[in-house]
Amino acid sequence: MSIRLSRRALSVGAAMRELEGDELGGVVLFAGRVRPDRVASGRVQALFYEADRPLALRQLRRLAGTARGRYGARRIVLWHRLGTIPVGDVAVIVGVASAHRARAFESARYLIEELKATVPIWKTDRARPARRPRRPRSRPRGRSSG
Amino acid sequence: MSIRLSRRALSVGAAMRELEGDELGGVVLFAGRVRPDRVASGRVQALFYEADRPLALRQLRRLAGTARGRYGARRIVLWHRLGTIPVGDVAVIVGVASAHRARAFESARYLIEELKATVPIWKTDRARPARRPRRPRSRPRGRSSG
Amino acid sequence: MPKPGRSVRIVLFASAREAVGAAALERAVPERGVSVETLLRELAREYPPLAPILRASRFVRNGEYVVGRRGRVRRGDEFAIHPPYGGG
Amino acid sequence: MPKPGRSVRIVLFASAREAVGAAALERAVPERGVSVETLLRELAREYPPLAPILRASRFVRNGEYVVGRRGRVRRGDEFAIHPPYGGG
Repeated sequence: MSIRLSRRALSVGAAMRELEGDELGGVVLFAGRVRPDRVASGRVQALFYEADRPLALRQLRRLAGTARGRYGARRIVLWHRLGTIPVGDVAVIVGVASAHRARAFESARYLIEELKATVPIWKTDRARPARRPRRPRSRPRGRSSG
Repeated sequence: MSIRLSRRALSVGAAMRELEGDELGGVVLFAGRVRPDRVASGRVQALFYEADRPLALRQLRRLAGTARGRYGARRIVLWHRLGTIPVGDVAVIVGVASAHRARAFESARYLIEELKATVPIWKTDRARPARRPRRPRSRPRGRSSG
Repeated sequence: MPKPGRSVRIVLFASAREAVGAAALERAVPERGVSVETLLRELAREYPPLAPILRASRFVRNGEYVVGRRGRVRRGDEFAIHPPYGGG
Repeated sequence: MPKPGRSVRIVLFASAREAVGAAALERAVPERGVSVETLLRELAREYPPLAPILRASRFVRNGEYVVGRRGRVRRGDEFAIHPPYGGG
């Protein structure tokens, strides 16, 4: 299985090459692209994606293991791009190769649904999110401090 | 929609470009590759694909229309390669772009199932099928002649 | 060879072509044509390996699927034999 | 700034980071630690925009998801706030 969180652009052609293999006649690829959603300030030009990397990678590995065991996925690609991604670019690729297409479809659907629901990745419609610490509004009290 | 029956190699990257479009956040691609199935003479090295071209094109257009009307597919690729295709090469690409992934998955699944069941395309494990006419075994009788 | 003007052109695909050893046949038919049923019966008799394939096939007359086997095939028609499909 | 040795490191993602205006906070805690429940209550009080986010979030202590809010967070722990996920 190929699992990747990276700032680089994603390519479905590269995903196909990862999914090569004798006997693997059916390949299903899901590609999620950044849509130009309407927001308060107009149209989104790009989205910013971030992840809790170690947890996200662990969860992606778990999902791939389940797709393999439960659905018979034979090769799996789970790639998510991070950072600022312009509208129209691919943010996520889920790819599955199986001997038969039913399993590839079921695995790919399972993986993208679970990825969205259970993998610590977020998108915001700000290209550059706040990074600098800010003082809390009130003075810390008791045992906590800001 | 992009519908193609061609002897040229198929590329999922090219299919992705056909499926571009604002608002179309979800893309599902199915690629069917030639598998090295076991046959009497050993392992398949290549399969020969043929079609009843006018009927196949008409039925592919019908299927695309149904996927659009019933499942909300917004852009559709239905490409099938013909002729001799070596093991591992892509024989068919079904691609669908929709605003949301559920529709793209449902459309792609519908299209590949219907393509296999209802589109006059055939594969044989002979790279070069018989082409030359052969005399019938018995003499034609009555109003028919060979 | 029969003259095209008096014959039906039979187009064979895939396993049907292999069973017959030809991609197309010309068959002379009488002026009033011949029923699909009769045409298929005669083809099965002449090409025994074709018989089981015909039982599983669909048929196309001049670009339209044939419904039932009562309809007639006439001189100048193209009659295509479609064994079960298997694209992908 | 509190000394790291006496504090918990709180890591904030996405909307939680934006509500606080920082990607991470250090909070001094007593030697016996503090319950998750207490920690969250104090964060919500100090950063009111964070309160609704915390109600929908998952929490991760030292790389493991926190089950329930009774467990304790101690000096040296990393405590991450995960607003609802939205990859893809």
